[in-house]
Amino acid sequence: MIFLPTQSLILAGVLFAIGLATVLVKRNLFFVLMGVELMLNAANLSFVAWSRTFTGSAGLDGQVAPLFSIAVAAAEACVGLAMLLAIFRSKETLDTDRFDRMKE
Amino acid sequence: MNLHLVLLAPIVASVLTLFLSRRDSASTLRATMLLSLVVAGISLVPLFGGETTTELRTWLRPMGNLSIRWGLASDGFSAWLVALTGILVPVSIATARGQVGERLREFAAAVFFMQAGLVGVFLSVDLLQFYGFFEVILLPATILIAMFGGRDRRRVALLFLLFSLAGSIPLFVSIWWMAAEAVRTQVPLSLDLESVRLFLLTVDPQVRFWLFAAASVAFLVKLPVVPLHLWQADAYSEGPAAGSALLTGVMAKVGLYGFIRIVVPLFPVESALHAKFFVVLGLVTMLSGALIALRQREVRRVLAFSSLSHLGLGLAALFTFRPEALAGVVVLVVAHGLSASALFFLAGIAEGWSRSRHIDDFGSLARRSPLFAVLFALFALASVGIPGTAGFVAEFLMLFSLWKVFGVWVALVAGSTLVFSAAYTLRLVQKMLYGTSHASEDSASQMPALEATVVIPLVVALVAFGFLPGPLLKAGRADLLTRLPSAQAKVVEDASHAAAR
Amino acid sequence: MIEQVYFAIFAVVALCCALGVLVSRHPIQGAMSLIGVMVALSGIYSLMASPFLATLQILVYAGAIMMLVVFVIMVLNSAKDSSTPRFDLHACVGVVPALVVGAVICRLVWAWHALDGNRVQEALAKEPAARGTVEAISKVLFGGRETSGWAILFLAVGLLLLTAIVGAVLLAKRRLDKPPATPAPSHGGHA
Amino acid sequence: MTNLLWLLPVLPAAGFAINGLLALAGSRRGEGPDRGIVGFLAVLFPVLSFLLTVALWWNLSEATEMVRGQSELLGVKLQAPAFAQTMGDWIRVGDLSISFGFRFDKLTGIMLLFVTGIGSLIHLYSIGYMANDRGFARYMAYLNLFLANMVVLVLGDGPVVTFLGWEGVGLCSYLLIGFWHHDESNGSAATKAFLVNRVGDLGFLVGVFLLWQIMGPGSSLTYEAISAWFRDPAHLQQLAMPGVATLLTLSTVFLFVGCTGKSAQIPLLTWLPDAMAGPTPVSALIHAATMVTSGVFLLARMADVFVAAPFTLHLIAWVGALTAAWAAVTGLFQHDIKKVLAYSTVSQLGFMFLAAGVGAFDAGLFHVFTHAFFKAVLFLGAGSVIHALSGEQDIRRMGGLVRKLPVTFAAMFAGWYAIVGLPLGAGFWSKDMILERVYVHGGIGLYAIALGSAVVTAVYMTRMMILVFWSPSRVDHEVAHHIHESPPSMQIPLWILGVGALSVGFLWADMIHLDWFSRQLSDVVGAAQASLAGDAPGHGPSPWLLASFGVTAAVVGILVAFGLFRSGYFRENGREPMDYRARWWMLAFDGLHTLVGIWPATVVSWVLDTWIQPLLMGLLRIFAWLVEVAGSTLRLLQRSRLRTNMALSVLGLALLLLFLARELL
Repeated sequence: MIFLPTQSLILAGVLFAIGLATVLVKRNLFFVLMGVELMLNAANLSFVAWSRTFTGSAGLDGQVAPLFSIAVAAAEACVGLAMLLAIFRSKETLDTDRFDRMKE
Repeated sequence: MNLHLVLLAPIVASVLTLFLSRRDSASTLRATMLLSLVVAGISLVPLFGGETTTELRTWLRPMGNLSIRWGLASDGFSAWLVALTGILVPVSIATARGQVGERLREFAAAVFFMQAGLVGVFLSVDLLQFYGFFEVILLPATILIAMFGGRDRRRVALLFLLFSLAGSIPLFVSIWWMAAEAVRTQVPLSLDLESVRLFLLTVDPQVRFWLFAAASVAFLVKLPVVPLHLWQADAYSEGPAAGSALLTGVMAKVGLYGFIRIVVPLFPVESALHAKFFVVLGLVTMLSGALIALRQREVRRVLAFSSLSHLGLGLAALFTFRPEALAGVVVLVVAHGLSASALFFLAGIAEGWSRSRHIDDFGSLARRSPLFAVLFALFALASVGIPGTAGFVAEFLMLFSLWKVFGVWVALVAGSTLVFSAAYTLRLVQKMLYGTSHASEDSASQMPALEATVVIPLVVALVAFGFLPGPLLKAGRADLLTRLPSAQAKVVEDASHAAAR
Repeated sequence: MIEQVYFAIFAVVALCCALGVLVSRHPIQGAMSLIGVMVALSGIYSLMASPFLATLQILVYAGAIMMLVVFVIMVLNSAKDSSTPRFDLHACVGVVPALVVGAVICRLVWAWHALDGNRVQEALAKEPAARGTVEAISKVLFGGRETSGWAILFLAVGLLLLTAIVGAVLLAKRRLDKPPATPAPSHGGHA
Repeated sequence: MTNLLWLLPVLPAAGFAINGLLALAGSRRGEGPDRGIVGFLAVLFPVLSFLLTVALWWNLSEATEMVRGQSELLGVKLQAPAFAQTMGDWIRVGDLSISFGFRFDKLTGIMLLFVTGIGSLIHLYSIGYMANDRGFARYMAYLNLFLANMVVLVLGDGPVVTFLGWEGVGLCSYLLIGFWHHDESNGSAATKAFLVNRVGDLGFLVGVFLLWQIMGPGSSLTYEAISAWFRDPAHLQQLAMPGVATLLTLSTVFLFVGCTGKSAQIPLLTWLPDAMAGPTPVSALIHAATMVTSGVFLLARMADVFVAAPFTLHLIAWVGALTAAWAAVTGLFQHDIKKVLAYSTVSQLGFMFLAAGVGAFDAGLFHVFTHAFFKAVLFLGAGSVIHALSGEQDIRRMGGLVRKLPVTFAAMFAGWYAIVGLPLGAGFWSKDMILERVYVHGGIGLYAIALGSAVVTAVYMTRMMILVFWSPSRVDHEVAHHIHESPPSMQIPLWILGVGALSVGFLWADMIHLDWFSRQLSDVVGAAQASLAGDAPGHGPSPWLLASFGVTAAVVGILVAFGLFRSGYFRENGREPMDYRARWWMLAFDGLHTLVGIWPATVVSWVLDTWIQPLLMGLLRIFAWLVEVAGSTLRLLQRSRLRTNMALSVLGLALLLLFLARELL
């Protein structure tokens, strides 16, 4: 019998892989950002899943960590979107394949 | 006096220089000269301190029993080199003013930075520390060439950088290997020279040979010797003359210093076994440098190959392991440091007058600027080794030791430098100072007072050491290998006997 | 047993929505799918005794962050991806590492499970893990135990958010002074 | 008094310093510094040096007389006294210990007397000769520097100190030959002189090393120690060992190579004729009277060493004889008045070496001494002629000057009289002394060559006198108007030296039992000569007979010269610069140098510079090209696509993960 944390961890792994694939495959910067969010979510899930494997209140740390992760994700989304806006303003596109110069 | 002050002074000077005004070049010159003179004064101090060391402190324990230390030490040889560097820097800055124009500030900062690196090299007692400073020198040296050089400066700077890096990476790898080996075998090892020496005694001879080869290559490139010299002439002639003077005057000496301080003490057996190879290498370098110099058409290329030739003789003499040879090499380092760099300084000034580097384009400088001619001729003669200048003492001692160990025919081959060096130097003198004038008479060619003032002490020093080489000889004789206990000296002695047989 | 069923439902929804993010063409579709993933994960959190986190997931993630994303997508409506193919040769290069990473993670998890899973499950049967209520989590965060490290981190995150806001304002405001300015390096960090 | 030795070189050196600074300071003005002051200082310091030498000589003679009296009283031979002064350590390291010291004994004294004496006169002469030159002060400074170095050479108490002066005089010679440096050929002549000298100097240095090896490590390198070592009977056995004997031969041969460089002997003699590019007083002082004789001085200084190496002595004798003959014959073909005198100098130097080679060091030195007078006067007279003719040096465009330049003629006549060896002139005594010794110790072959050379000497010297003074005038009309006798500052030295050329021979007129000169030297070289004379046959025919041969040779030479002139053989009207029939003969040694030295060096240099250097550079380029190719191949991976780059780095990360977790998987 496979218990819930293991299942969740495997789900987290798959989600992480899909998020990674999104980052690596998609050409639109929005999708890249969303891929990052997906990977963060997968990580949160694995935190929570691991927290379930500890007896007593020892596992609660694993539930605190996602709190911070979410907060940081919020900050990241905030700045990331602002940068995305700035990039779009200067380049008129969000296609990563067109970003072939580091400095322009 | 704390040696850290000696090391810190040029760094502080370098930083301070960057705060100087860019627009007011006169005040920049005054300030940098003042700074460099103060730094020079500080760097003379170790000469009078005898043998001084700071406490060895372990500052890093990266893993296991490995400890990396920090410590400065100065004995006669180091002190002379530090002093030489200190003396040449003001001259460099003074003569650079006509060559780098408004960027004197940046030039001076780079020169001070380089001085700091050189002082660090000469005072280090930890191998990794030494290596760090050794690499630090590359940065300002490359900047000097790439920023202030001639038309082809980028390529030459890259060439110089790549050659030097290619030379020093094996040294780094061998340091790394020693550290890794110490960690693997759980032998406590600190990387100061004495500990490394003891550690190397336990290393498998075959591996030790490769470590020896790697360390040698680093210094052979700096020196340089014949197949590895391709960067030299370009770097010396494309770089700013005032910078090239430092490259040949002090940086090239790091090569000899490295052999004396690192290679021979750490690998006495290998050094003795392969002494003949190095002697042949040195002599080949000496001869081919001299012969190539005979055909060069640019002033500073002649001077570059002349340096190659002189230092080649130094390398050959060093590998006789005679006390006379060590003393001779010390004198050579100082004498050549003074005379060769002064020639570069003067060549830079003359190039500024004629706006050309070609030796046929000067003509009759003796008539146009007698003071310049006298100074140039004096330094040329000093580099030829006329008795009464320090160069003679060096050549005498080196020839003597080569003769003593390898016999009269090798001494004759080595002595041919007497003739060849005179040949190319006099050719240079004749082409530059004598003959009919090609340039217009009225072109600016008065030796400026500041430049003359800073160069003259170098002549005085050369003549003084020619008659009273005692202090230099003492540096070569007594405490050159003090960081090696007496047993070490004995090993070298035995090895030299073995090599002689 | 009922847990397993719920889990299966949530997992399938999460996976489908995640794949939806991957294959969708318009960012708005992707954003919607992502919200789906988050909601499904929120369900899984509550299955795993973390009601506080589940709530937060809905409120902050699905509510606030994704709202922001959707808002920006709306602003830049022209940023449609439709002109480009869904997958091309270079996309394949991207899929491979993702597959490898996913496989490695799953394999590691499985290895752990094979090694330790049963023992942990038995231990949990005797003494179950604590429930992540608001009260319990607050105790961990701000409680008197040796957990005070979290409190400092909490403050730091506050600072981070502030910085991020300032940075975002700075980045967005550029247009007012210099129209085609390059993006300045961000002050805030990535998560 | 004895601790004033250091003043001897320092005085002229001070003159150099002051005049040099004056020259530099005045160089901005066209005229240069005041000639009066410069000239006064330039002469003052050598004269002071000369006076000091005289005083020292006086003291030394007194001391010697005292010691001699004592040794007669005690019946034992006491060491001859010498003044020595050690300034301190110079090079002291390892086995080497070389101190910086001076030593003043009879040999040094005689050398110094004429070096500073004739030197002072030539300084004085130069004031007039160089009066109109722009570089007057510079010239005087160089001349003073030369004198200082020459004094160091002579005064040094060991080979290494001597070497200091040895190279120093070479340097001054270089500077003065190239004095008029706007003409590039002068510069080339100077460079040639310096380089040829340096070849010799290398020999000198190696010879000293080998000598030191023979004497054993730790021995001090002073002449006193060297002489003592070689005189010590205890070392005779050691010297007889084959290895040591070879070493000694090698050492002395190398030392002799040093002498050939400085004294222009075969094969290193080509530079001296070229050195005539310098101002004429320089030729008189450096290239006739003093510097070029330092080789002979060195042989005498190390006489004890050389007599232990019979092979080297033979070599020296033959080299000297052949040089004397070759240069004398070459002198016949010269048209430049200074070149005639230059080859004459080489020839006379050959005589000196011949003397030294047969073990007659004192006779050789005596010839050095007399030669200094008569050759100096000849050169100064030639300078006076050149001065009068506004720079003309070609004897084909002279003639008939005997009336116009009576003083110069008188002086040069004295010099000519002395050099051809007519009775009672200085050369008569010294050359006959050499011929006699050669006959006794050297054998008939050397004697024949020497006698032949003496005949040829008389021929070319008489030829020169005829063409310059006695023949009808061929001077250009333009020039003829300006002919004038020299100023007093030039005439005084001519008078003094002319008288000297006729009279100094009486210092050692063996036949009339005047032997002051040989008595002075017996303390220094007497022992060496005595040891050598032991294995030579005793006395030959009477000296009167041999002297009559010498005089006959001179008379024959003079008559032949007049006869040839009558028959028009001298081609005094010819215009070709050099007699083409003699060209190969004259250029033989230049060709040898080219073949042995210059040509190989040039070829190797060419190969290195145009082939090896580019080859190495090419190898580097190939390597760089390989790196470039590899780099641009790899760069394809990095190109442009953000996601590909990211994918690759993540892949790397994944592989790292795989590697780290390999045990778990």
